[in-house]
Amino acid sequence: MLTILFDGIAYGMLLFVLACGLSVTMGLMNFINLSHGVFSMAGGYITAFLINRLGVPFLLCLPLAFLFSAALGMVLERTLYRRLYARSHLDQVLFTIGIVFMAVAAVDYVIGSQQQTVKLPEILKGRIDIFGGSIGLYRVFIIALCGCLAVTIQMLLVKTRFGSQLRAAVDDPRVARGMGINVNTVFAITFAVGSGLAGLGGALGTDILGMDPTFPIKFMIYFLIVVTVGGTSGITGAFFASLILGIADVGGKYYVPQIGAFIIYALMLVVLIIRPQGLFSRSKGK
Amino acid sequence: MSNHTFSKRVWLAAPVLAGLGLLAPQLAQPASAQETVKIGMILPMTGPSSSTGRQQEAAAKLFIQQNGAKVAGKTIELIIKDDTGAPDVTKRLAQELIVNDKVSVLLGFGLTPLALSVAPLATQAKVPQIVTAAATAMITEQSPFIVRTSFTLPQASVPMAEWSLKNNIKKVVTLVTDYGPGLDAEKWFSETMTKGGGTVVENLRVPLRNPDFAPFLQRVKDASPDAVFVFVPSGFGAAFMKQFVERGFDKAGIKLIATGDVTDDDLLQEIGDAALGVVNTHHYSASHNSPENKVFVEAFRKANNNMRPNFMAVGAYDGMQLIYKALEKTKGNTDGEGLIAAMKGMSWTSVRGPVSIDPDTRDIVQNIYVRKVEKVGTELYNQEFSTIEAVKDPFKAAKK
Amino acid sequence: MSIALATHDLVKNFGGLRATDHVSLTIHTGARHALIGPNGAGKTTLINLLTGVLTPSQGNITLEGENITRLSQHARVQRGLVRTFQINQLFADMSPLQSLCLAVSERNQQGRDWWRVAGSDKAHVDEAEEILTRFGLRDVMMQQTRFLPYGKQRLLEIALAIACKPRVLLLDEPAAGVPEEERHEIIDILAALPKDVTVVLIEHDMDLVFSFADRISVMVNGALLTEGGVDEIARDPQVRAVYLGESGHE
Amino acid sequence: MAPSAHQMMLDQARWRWSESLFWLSSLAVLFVFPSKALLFSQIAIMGLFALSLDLILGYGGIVSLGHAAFFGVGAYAAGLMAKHGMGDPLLGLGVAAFVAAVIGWLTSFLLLRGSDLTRLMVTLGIALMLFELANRMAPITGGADGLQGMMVGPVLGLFSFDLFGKTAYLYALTVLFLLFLLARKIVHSTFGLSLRAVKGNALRAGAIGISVSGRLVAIYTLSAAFAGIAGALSAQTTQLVSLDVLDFHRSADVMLVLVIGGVGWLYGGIIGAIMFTLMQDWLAGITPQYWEFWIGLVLVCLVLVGHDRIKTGVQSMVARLGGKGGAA
Repeated sequence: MLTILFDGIAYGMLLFVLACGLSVTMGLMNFINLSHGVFSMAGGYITAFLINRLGVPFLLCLPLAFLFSAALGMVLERTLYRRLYARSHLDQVLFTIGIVFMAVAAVDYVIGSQQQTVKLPEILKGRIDIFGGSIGLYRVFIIALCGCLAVTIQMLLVKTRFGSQLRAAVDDPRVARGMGINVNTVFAITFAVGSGLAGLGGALGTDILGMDPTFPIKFMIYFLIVVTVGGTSGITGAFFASLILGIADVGGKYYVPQIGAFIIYALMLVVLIIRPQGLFSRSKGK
Repeated sequence: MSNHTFSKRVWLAAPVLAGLGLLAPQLAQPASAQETVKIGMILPMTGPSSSTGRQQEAAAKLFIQQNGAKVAGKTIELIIKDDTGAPDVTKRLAQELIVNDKVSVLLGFGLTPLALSVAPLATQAKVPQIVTAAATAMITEQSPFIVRTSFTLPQASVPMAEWSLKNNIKKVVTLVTDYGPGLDAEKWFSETMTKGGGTVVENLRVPLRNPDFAPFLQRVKDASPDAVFVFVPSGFGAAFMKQFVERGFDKAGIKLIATGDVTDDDLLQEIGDAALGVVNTHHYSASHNSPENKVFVEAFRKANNNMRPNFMAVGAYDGMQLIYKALEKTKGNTDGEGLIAAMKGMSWTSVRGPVSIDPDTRDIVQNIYVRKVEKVGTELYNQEFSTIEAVKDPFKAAKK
Repeated sequence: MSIALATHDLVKNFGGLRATDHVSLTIHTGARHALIGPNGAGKTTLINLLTGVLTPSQGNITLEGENITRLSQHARVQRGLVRTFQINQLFADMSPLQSLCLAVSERNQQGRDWWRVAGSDKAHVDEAEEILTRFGLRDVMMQQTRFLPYGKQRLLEIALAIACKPRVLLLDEPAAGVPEEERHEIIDILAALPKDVTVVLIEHDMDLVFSFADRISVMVNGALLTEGGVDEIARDPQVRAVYLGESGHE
Repeated sequence: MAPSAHQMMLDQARWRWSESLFWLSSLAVLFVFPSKALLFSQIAIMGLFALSLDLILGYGGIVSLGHAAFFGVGAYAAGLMAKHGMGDPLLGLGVAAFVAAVIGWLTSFLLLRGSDLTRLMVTLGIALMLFELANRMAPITGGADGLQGMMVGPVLGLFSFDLFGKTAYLYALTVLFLLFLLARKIVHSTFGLSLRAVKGNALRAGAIGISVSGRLVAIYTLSAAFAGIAGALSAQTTQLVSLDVLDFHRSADVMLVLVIGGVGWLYGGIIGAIMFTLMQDWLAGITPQYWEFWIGLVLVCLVLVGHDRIKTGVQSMVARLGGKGGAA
C-alpha cells in the first residue's frame, strides 16, 4: 500500500534527521550522548514559540530552529561536553542522563508540561494523490527536505576538507593535531551541526510526533536504535536504518496492529545478533 | 592497594552519616495537633501524566483558598506527594502518609494502576481513598473505602454510542489507547452500539507509547466507516487531532466522535481549529453554563497563570468538596468508616452540574453532556448542547 | 622425531586481502623454531590462527597429531598450546600474584570453583610464587600490574604463559620494546626453558634469533619463503635480499 | 616477617570491621527511624537489584540497559505465585530466581559478541520486548492495570507483612545480606578472579585457558537470578506488580544507582541505592514537581567533579580528623 509506504518513509526520514547528529557523535566520536533529544526539544519549542507568539512563518522557523539548537549545542559542548570525551562510557551516560533530567524539569517549570503545537502553512496542509495512494503534503515536504539534507551531509562528510579533517580527528586525535588540524574546533562544529539537525528534526517533527517536556526521554530509545542498527560507519548506516525502521514500524502497525510495538525491537535484535556492529560498519572496526 | 582499601572503608561509612543527615529534618516534624485533619494527595507530578498532577494540585489548593482551611472546627492540612506515575511509589507514599503523617483521607491517583495499588491499604487502614482522576470502571470495587469524584469511561462512552445511534451513525471503528481505560471505553461503546443496531467494523488499539498515529488512522480510513470513536488519554489529543485532519477524514465523510479526554479543555486551544465540530461526551466543560462554574473558572485562571481548568481539575475540586462536606456531617470526626458512611449518598451542586455519590457503588453519579467544539470569541470550547441526566456507571449497573 | 605442531595448507582471507597464503609448516617436538619475516609478512596472523583467535578460511592445524582447527582458544591452551603477545596483554587491575594464581588454577581445572577463596589451594599459590621468583617478580607481586615498569610487565607476559605449563610455546616478539640493558633477563629466561617444551619464536632481532633458534622459517607476504637450519638461512640470498630491503628503511 | 603469598591471597577476602559496622547500622536504622521502614525496604531492594547489575557490569564487564527484564520477570513470577494460592514468600523467591535465571541463561548467548553499545541495545531490546509481552498478556499479567489479587503469606509462616513495613524491611534486609554474602564469596573465589580477568582482558583470559563465553554466561545467569529475587522481594513487600517493573526507567535508574555508588565493588550498588533513594525522597518531599532537576544537577556535578575526587576528599577529611590511626 503506497500510502503506508510513504508514511513510513516520512517517519523514517524524520528519525534520520533527528538521529544523524547522534550517529556522528556517538558512532564517530565515540561519545555516548543520551541527551541528544534535548536539542530536538529545543528546536521544537523554539519553533512553537516563534510561530505561536511571534507569528513567524513556519518555513522561516526551520532554519532558526537549526541555528538555535546548533548554538545551544556549541555552547554546551564548549563548556561541558568537551570535558567528557576522554571519560569512561559510564561517566558519559551518567552525565548526559543528568542533563536530560535537568532539561525535562526546567522546560516543565518554565513552559509547562502541555503538548506544544505548531500551525503549518496552508500550502503544506492537505493531500495529493499519486499512483492511486493519497499522501499528506507535509509528509512529502518532509521526505523532500530530509532527502536533500541527507545528500548534503553525506557530501559534506565525504567531499569537503572539513569532512576529511573530521575523519582524521576521529581516527586519531593526536596524529590529526600533529597534521595541524584544530581537533577541538572540528569536534565543536560537528557537535553543533549535529545538535542543529536534531533541532531541525524537532521542529519538523512537532506536528507528527508531538512535543512535550518528556520528548528527550521518549525518543532516546529510538535514537539509540537508529544508531546501533545503522552501525558506526557514519551517516549512510543511520540513513538506511532510519528508513527501514520507519517503514517497518508504520507498516507493522498497519498490517499487524496486534504485535505492532514488537516489530521495531525485534528488528533491532535480529540485526544486532546477525551483525553486532550494525548494518554498515567499517570492515575493520576497532 | 592498602590506600585503596582505606578509602573504600571510609566510603562505606559516609552514606550512613549522610543518610542520618538527610533524615534528621524529617524527624523533626512537630507532633500534629489534635485539631488538624491531614489529607494526603498523591499525584503524578513528573513524567508523562504530569499535566494531571498539575491540574489537580491547583484545583485542590484553590478549593482550600476559597473555602478556608477550617471545617467543623478542624484545620485542614494538605500534603502533596509525587509518585512519578509508578505504582510501587504510590503505594509506599500512601503507606507513609497513613503511618507517619496519620492522614485521615487519601486523595488523587492519576492512573488506574496507581489507584489500584493503594486499594488494599485503604481497606487495611480504614482510610477513605478518594479517586479524583483514574477512570477505569472497576476501581471502586477494589475496596469499600474507595470513593470516586472523577468519572468512569463507560459513563462517558455509553452516551456517546447512544447519541451516535440517534444521529444515524451506524458503522463505526473504535480507536483507543491500549490500557485499562481505553479497553473500557472500547468495550462499552461497542456493546451499546451493537445492541442498538449499529456495527463496529474494527477495534483498533494504539500502544500507550506510540509516536505516530498514521498507520492506525490509515486503517480507519480504509474501513470507511460513518465515524471513528476515539479515546486517548488527556495529553495525547493534540497529536491525534492534527493527524486526523491531515489525513482528510473530513473530506472522506468520516466523523470523529470521542470521549471528552480527546478534546481536553487544557489542550483545546493548542489543538486549534482542527477540533472544530468534533462531537464528544463528557462530564465537564470549562464553558459549562452555571454561576458556580463561572466563579470557579475565573478563580482558577487567576490563580494559575491563566491556565484553563479541565475535567481533572474538577475531579480534585469535587474531591475536596466531598471531604469538607463529609467532615461537616461527621462534625469533624475523622474515623474512616464514619467518613465513608457520610460520603455515601452525598449530593451537591458541583461546578460541573448536580452530582451525587451512589451509596451502593461509591461511584459518582453525574450528568453527561454531549458537546461540540466551537469557537467562542477567539477561544475554542466544548459547547454543551444536550444533557443526559444523572448517569450512573453502566459497568456496575450491568452487574445487577 | 615426533611432530609437535603442524599446519597444512593454511589460508586466511580478510575481505579481498590474503593474510595467510597456503602455509604448511611442521615443527618438531623440542624444537627451537624461529619464524622471521618483514613487517606485514603475516606472522602475527599465523599465530592468531594457531591459537584460535582467528578461524582459518581453509586448511587445518594439528597439535601432536590431533586436529585442533575448530577448537576454541581455551581448549587449545588446555591441550598445551600457549602463546605470549607482541603487545602486552595483561590483567591491568590484578596483581602479578593474582594473575599467576589464576593461570595455575585454570590449568588445574579449578577456575570454576566459586566457593573457596581464590588462593586457598596452597600448592597453587606456591607454584605461582615459585614462577614469580624465577622471573624476578617476587618483589612486586602484590602491586597492581598497570603500575609495573615495562620490563617487568614483559616478564610477566612470559610468566603467565609458563604458568600454563605449555607443551608448545609461541613467543610473539618477547623482547619487543625492552631496553638493551634489560634484554638479558628475557634471554636468560628463554634459554632456561625446559628442553621438552617446543618453542616457536617470532622475532625481528636477528641476534636473538641466531643465538636461540635451531631452525628458521621465513615468511613474506603471507606465504612461507623458505625454511632451514640457522646457517642455511643466514647464507640464503633470498632472505638477505628481503632483510636488506627491510633494513633499508628501518 | 613478611606474610607468605598464600596469606596475602587469603587476606584479600578478609571480613573487615567496617563491614560489620555497615550491616549493624543498616539493622539499627530500623529502630532509630521506625517510621521510615518502607523507604528502607525499598532501598534494600534497590540495593540488591544494583548488586545484581554490578555482578555483570562491575565483574563481568557487560553493560546492560535492560536489567529490569529480570527484575520484572522475578516480580511477575512471585506475584503470579501469590495470586494463585502459593503465597509463601520464600517459595516465591525461589521460583522467581529460577525463572529469571532461565531467561538470563537463554539471553546471555546474544551478548557474547559485539561492543558495549551493541550489548547495551540488545539488553534494552530484550527488556522492551518483555515489557510489550507483559502488556499483551493482560489476561495473565493484568496488562497496564497491574496484577490484582496477590495474597502473600507470612515469612516462614511466622511474620506477616505489617502496615508499618517492619517485616518488609527485616525480610528484604535479610535476603539482601545473605545474597550479599553469597556474592562476596563468589567474587573472591577463583571463579570471581577469572571474571576479573575476563573483564580486564578477554583476549589474555582465553590465552591462559579460560572459557570466556562460559564464564560470561554463568555470571549473567547468576546476575539474572539475583535481579529476579530483587523483583520478587519488591512484589511481595509491596504486594503489587505492574508493568512498571519492566519499564525502561527502572533499568536506567539501577544503572545510575550503581554508577553513583561505584562499579566493581559489592557495596557500590547498596551505597548508591542509599544515596539515590534518600536523595530522591528528600528532594521530592521539598519540590514534588521539579525534583528531577536537582537529581540531574547532582549527577552532572558528580561526573564533573569526579567520584574519585569525592572519595579522596572524604578520605583526607577523615584522615585529618583521626590522625593516621585507622589506615591499615
